[in-house]
Amino acid sequence: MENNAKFLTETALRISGVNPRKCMKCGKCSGTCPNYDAMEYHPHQFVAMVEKGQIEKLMQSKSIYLCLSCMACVERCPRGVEPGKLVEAVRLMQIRQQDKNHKGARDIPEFADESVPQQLLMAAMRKYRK
Amino acid sequence: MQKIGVFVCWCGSNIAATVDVEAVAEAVKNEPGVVFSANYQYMCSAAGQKLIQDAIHEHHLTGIVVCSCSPRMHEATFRKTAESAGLNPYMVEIANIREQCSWIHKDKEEATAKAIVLAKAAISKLRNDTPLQAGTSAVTKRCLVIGGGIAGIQTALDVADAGYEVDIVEQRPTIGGRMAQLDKTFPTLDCAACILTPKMVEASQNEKINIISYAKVEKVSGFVGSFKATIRKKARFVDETKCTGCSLCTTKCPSRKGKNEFNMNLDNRGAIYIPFAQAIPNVAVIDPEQCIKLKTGKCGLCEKVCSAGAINYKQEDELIEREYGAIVVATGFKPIDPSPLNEFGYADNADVVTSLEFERLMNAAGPTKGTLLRPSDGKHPKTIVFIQCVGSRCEENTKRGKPYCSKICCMYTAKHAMLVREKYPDTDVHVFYIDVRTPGKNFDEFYRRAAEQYGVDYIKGMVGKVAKEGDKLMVQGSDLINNEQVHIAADMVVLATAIEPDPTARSIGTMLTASMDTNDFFTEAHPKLRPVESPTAGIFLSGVAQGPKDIPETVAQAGAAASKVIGLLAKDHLVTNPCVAQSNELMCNGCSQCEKVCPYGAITYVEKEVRGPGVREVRRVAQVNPAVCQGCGACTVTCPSGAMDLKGFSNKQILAEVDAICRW
Amino acid sequence: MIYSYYPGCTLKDRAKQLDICARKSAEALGITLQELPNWQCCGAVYPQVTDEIASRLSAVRALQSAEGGKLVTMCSACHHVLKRTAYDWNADENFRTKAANYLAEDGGYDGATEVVHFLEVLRDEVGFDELKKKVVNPLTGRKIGAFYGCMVLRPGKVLAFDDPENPTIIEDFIKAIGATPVKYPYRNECCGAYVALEDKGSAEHQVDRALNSAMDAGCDELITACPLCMYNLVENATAHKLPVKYFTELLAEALGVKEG
Amino acid sequence: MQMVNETGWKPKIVAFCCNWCSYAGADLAGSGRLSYPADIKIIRVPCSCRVNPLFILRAFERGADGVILCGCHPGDCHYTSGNYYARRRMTMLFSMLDYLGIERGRTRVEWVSAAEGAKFSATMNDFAKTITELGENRKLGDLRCKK
Repeated sequence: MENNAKFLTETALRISGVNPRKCMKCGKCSGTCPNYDAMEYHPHQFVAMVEKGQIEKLMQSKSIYLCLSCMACVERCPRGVEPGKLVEAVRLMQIRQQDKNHKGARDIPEFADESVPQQLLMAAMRKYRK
Repeated sequence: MQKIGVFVCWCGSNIAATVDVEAVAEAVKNEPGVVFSANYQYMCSAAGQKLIQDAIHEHHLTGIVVCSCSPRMHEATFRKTAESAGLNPYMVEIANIREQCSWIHKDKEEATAKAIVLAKAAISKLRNDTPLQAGTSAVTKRCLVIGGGIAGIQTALDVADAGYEVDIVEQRPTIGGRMAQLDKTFPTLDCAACILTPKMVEASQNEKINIISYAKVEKVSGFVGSFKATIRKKARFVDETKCTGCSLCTTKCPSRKGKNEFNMNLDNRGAIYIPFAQAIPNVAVIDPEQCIKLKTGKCGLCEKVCSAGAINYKQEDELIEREYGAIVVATGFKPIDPSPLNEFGYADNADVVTSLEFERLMNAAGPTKGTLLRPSDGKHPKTIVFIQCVGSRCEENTKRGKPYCSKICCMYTAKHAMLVREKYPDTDVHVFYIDVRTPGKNFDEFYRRAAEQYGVDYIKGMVGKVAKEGDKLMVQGSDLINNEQVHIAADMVVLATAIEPDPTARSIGTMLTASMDTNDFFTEAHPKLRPVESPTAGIFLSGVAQGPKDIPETVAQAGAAASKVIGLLAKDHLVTNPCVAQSNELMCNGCSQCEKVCPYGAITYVEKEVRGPGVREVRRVAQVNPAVCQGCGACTVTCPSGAMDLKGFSNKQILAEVDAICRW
Repeated sequence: MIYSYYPGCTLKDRAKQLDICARKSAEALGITLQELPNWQCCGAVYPQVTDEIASRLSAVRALQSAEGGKLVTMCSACHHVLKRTAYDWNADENFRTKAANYLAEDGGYDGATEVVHFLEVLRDEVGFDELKKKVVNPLTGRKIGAFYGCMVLRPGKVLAFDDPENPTIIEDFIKAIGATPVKYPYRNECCGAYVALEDKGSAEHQVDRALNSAMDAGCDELITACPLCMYNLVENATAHKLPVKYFTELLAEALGVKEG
Repeated sequence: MQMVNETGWKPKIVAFCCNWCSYAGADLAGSGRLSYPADIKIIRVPCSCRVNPLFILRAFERGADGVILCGCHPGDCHYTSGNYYARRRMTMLFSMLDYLGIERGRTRVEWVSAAEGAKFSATMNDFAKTITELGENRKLGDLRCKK
């Protein structure tokens, strides 16, 4: 593994607290994911790809913004791998970089109407920018 | 004062090349107690042994030290040598100057010096040796088998075949166990009942076998060779000696609310019932929870229709006390309840069933008479999804399930899938699997046949959600090979649920002081070399009680357990290891610490009159049962008053060795 | 019974009914909800990584402000964030140390505050049997489905709210107010959450599936504890529509304290 | 091979080995000709749990420079649980010995199975090296016992 990939892998593992080696590759996370079809990389691939150091591909992918954070994969994983935490970690690693906000406050007004709850806006801000 | 002889072996050149054996013999000559020393080429040879025996006679030796190979090699040999010369066999000590000296050192001077120290340590220990007598205990020539499934039946048949009496204690009203509930067996697809019921009949007809059904072992005391068990035979309210098994009563019984356990609660039975047609004993039993007569005093229909006069509403539990030389644990298993894993929808949908329920739905004697109909509406399912590893292979210490592989599910799922496709070729069958594990004779061929010849759709992936939609079950899962999420509209979902030890196993293990693992499977004495014995002497393991197994493995283990039982019962007496713990009653303060650390339950406390210098009182003191004690010594260190000591490895002996080695 | 109360931002604005009905019902049940002074936004989402300290601080301040008593929440998201932060404080030494350093000037926090959802108060403190006795206007005959969503249930180990795969607390609540609960398989799945902002199609997919499941099982209406679920269920339903209410609205109705 | 420091001093080391695993491991080291220093002398005990802390104190009192206790691996004890007792007892004893000035390095518990001849030899070499580096033990020795 080249140095950068190694650094990224270590960061992802450290901040997520996930140990991908616990994975027995059953695919239940991807079997349970409600937003599977929208995602380019699926929960089980996050686990496998982080273990193999292919984090940059994940960081570039839209999939990190499509995880609903519903934690169904976290709850149902038979081995306690908690793939959702890994998705969150990779997403944060992406948006924490300089100028890598996925969306900013400027993008909000066009969306927000009077029915949109503050909770949603706040959540989106937390998920899309640092 | 002891008279000690020291015999230094050359072991050809194995010892003599690196250790100056003559120098060793010479150096120990003046050790206190030593009256004779010699060296010889091969001490273990007939001539060498004769040399020892002659010296014992000639010098009236009270003990011998042999400086030779490891005691694990020839201690037994030299003990026999000593014994035949009239010496107590436990007055023999070995100094290991081969494995621990000549073989690992190259410098002769250094090796010789070490050999001398080892010899002196052995001499010091021997000076503190006392003659030990191996005790004997009688063997009761009867075996108790707990559990009457295929494991218990096979063990009982094999033990009885050798001519010993066997009691099978079965908690259900009939023997047969889980195998009786199965439809077909893999990988040959022969019908389970066809191969099991003859064995059940054989067991019931064997004069040496006594089947105590609808009973449980309530108490066990004693030790290997002489256990005493109390067995509670529950009231079945039917006189076993009179009932002919005509089953008229079961058809007339007006109560129909009792769940039929034999059919995995998929249908109901009467309050008086015979679990299944081939039950052994073929005797009815009344479920007191359901019986109108027993609950309200009215009814009594069964009594009226019974021409044999076998019904007895006043029958009470019966306690049986019996002695046994050996006990076999064959308590078997049950499938786990998959309700907590409700992403599979078991708790909410009648058409999500466990594999054992599916067996009953496929069985000609089952609730649907062998026609596969789904429980909710009695329709033929056209699409069936099987999910493997439900509750198996989960992270340890979580609520998700068991950490182990249940071993049998891959094969029975292949069997189910194949049977469905054979009987109902228009039915689509999908199997979600993580791995297909088929190590067994003709197993992988069987699985491949299911996929290749029967067109069973094997999907590498796992199901994440089963949701009812209309009259379909929407199964959402991953297909890892295709890298896609699949959605299958199924009519039935079958869960290959993990198996776990029978719920009674833990209490039986405690009763027998037989160790268990964290999953409540019984632990074997050695995982490779003693796989059918419990570490507790006299307790043997048969079948799934020890770990997940299929039928052929269970039968093999049952036979192996039987051969161990026969080996034990064939003896009239057991020679006990004399190197056991012993409590000095004068020093014992009755604190019970030793009792708590003993892994064998060998220590009990008794009120006893203790007499000694200036002492004469009744006190509570520890007593070691030498037949049960295995001589580990845990108690000796735990004892705060130093009352407990281990014969053959006493405090004095070990301290003498320490002193000899550390001498300044 | 007096409890500290954390309403959260959305309840002051878009989800006013969730808050107002809760307060009225609580009063009718003899429960005093004391709103925390100067509370701040909980952060809306719980950061699932170990090195996000600052984003959990406002939650710790709320815990601190409750002074070791029981802190009642109403909104699922607030409950999720506060409950998990309270758990982290006691279970994760790294987080505790760092967060304590931030809070040093405002006085410490001893980890004693217990975060409870108002539904848990109804189940464990009031008791559904007692609640049933206080109902003056039972909602007899109404077939109501519970939409749990994710936030109150998962991860089950931390939230310890109910069985995450087979929850019954809202169904029991529905029974207590005299209506008929209807169980349906998608009641513990996701509504589409914040992704609705960027990918409306995805949220529609989740909502349609959930509503389809609920209608198939025979629900006439749904209740929820989460303003975000409410938004998605109402605004992003394309195939079917079902009336959705906050659970406190029905509670107030059953207790006869709802306006108009 | 023998451990000798600059002054020509050689350590005295006592190894307690359980009969079922470690003693058999030592035998295996022997039959594999895997050498370790002659300064180590083995005492056979049925189980590591037979080793009374007093035995170890006595060894130091009589001039030992290091004591090592070898037993079956956790979970493999011939007597089911003896090695767990030993482990707990030794943890207590070693911390007390440390308090009395006997360095931690002078005492050790190791799990060696009957199949681990190489491990036995490596362990003994390493332990002897540690003791040689630590030098002569002067604590707890009973001077009256000195020749």
